Amino acid sequence: MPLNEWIGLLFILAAAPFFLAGSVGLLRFPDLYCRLHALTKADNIGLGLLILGLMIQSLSLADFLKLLLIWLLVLLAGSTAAHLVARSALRQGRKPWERR
Amino acid sequence: MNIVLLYALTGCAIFTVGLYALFTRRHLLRKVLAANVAGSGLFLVFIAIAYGTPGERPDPVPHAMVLTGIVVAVSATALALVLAVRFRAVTGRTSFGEEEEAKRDEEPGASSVKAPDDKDGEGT
Amino acid sequence: MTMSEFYFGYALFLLLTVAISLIRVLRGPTSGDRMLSAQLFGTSGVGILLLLGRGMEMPALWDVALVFALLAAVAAVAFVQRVWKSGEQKEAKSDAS
Amino acid sequence: MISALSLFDLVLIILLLWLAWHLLSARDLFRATVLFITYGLLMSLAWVRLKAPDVALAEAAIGAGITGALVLVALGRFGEAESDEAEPGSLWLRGLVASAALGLFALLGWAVWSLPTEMAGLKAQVFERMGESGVENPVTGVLLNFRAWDTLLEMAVLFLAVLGAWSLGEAEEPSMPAPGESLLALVRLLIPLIVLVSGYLLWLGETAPGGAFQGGAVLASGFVLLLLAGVRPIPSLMGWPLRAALGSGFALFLVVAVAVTGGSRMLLEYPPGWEKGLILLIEGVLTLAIAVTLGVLFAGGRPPASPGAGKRGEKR
Repeated sequence: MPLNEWIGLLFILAAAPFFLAGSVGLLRFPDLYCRLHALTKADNIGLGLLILGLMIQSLSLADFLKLLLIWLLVLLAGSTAAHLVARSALRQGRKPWERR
Repeated sequence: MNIVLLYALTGCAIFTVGLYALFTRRHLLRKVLAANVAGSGLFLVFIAIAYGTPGERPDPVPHAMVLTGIVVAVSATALALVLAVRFRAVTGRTSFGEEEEAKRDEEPGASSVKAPDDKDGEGT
Repeated sequence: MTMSEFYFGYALFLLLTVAISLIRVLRGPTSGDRMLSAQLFGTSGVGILLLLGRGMEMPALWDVALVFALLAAVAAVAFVQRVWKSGEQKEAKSDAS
Repeated sequence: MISALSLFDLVLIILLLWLAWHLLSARDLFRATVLFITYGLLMSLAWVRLKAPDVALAEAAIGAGITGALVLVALGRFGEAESDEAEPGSLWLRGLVASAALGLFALLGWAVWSLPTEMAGLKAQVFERMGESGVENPVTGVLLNFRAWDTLLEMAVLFLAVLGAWSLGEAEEPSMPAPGESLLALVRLLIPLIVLVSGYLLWLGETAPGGAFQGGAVLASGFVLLLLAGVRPIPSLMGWPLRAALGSGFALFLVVAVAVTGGSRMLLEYPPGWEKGLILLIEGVLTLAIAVTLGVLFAGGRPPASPGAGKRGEKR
């Protein structure tokens, strides 16, 4: 297997913990605002590393651009959704969780 | 058990669950969801059988039929939802049936079996 | 283990993380929490499609991933614009946890 | 040893069944809706696993972009307070329906089980004559040539759905918060990309998975997004241009179907050499017609008669 495939594989593997962290964080964090934080880890870094790995493996410009577009779109969707939900929650007067 | 059979049987199970819910749930939105779920079970059977045909590539004819079905299902869903919202606006109720439920308290025993209503028509 | 087995195993792992976050949909407590879980499925779904596309050698799956990513925000927008502006009272009591 | 892929299938099937059951029995309607959206996403993974990428594309576009938003908006109009109602009903009646359903499942399962393992289907016939279809993607060939009849009637169904929705009254002005900067920025970024991807899928459809349905569904999501952001349509487009776009798919298809008839050719039998051009023309118009139809159905009624208070629009 060519070297670039191995390097790509490393990046893909490195993404796994972030996906897991996203799910576990969503489950374990105490309130909505903290959970937003967990969510964005999965799409920023998890999917980012995964896509970076696939880019290194494919070495084709068309694939590269398509993957980049996918990642940017997921980032845009994730961050906007998180922002909108948080704004709605704040407007409804939901207080962020505090350590007691 | 091979994968084709597994998916096809899952499709049958989903279809049955959807049909059961279509008859037993009262809230109109739930009925719309139930019709959609039942339809998707049917699609799953089609696609599984297409996958099971001998050879490398699946049979394109069921794929085309399901594709048509999905688009028809979404337009039927949209129409059903418009009808449901309208029904709610006119009658103030969220389900069929004779009893007054404006106060939406629990009435003992549904007095009538609802006919499979026309508004849940799902496509194909 | 062949290379495609690796991608399939990875896709399975992502599917399992989806299953974990389904618990959040059930628990809530607010509608916002449930909606966020759905948002996370979008991301994991894109990951699964990319990996399956690679493992099954079906480049068309990356187009499916592209559509997933493109429309990932629509449901959340519908939610904040049309649903989550009313009904606070109902949720307020279950929100105390 | 079990392969990772069969484990994937197994987990996917369990999740699908679990979701189907829970989304239909959830007491909270909002929870049911979120489960329904997830169910759609997972369903498109099932299409992928069964090597039906055309179907997966359509499910992704419709499930993520339209159905979820449709149900959420309907939920918003119903009012959340009423969504939490328990589902009453006598126990034995439910038991009756349940046992009937179980019986039906047994019958269906038996029918599926006893299907011959090696069914040829219509695959051989399709692949044998692909050369005459004018396109390379077999699903597009079936949809727009071999079984174009289905697609023609589908357009009729879409048109009827709009007639039905419009006959119920005008679309009401939704009450929603003014869109903030971030939402507007999202819309500004996404709309051009949606148009681009829709065209890309349409163009792909000739040789690879994609086509008018997928392109149309993606474009329709663009309309959905505009409506959700409260973008006003251009009133002058809400009159006959809108109606023309709604009818265009069915009308053009019908005209082509009849026009190619003659001599020994039957309805919808394209003359040799013309297939590709005709399919491209039909697909292009269908994409727009499907998109506008779904957008209008999402708006939920005919545009208000008074000018200036239109309902949906394209080019801003």
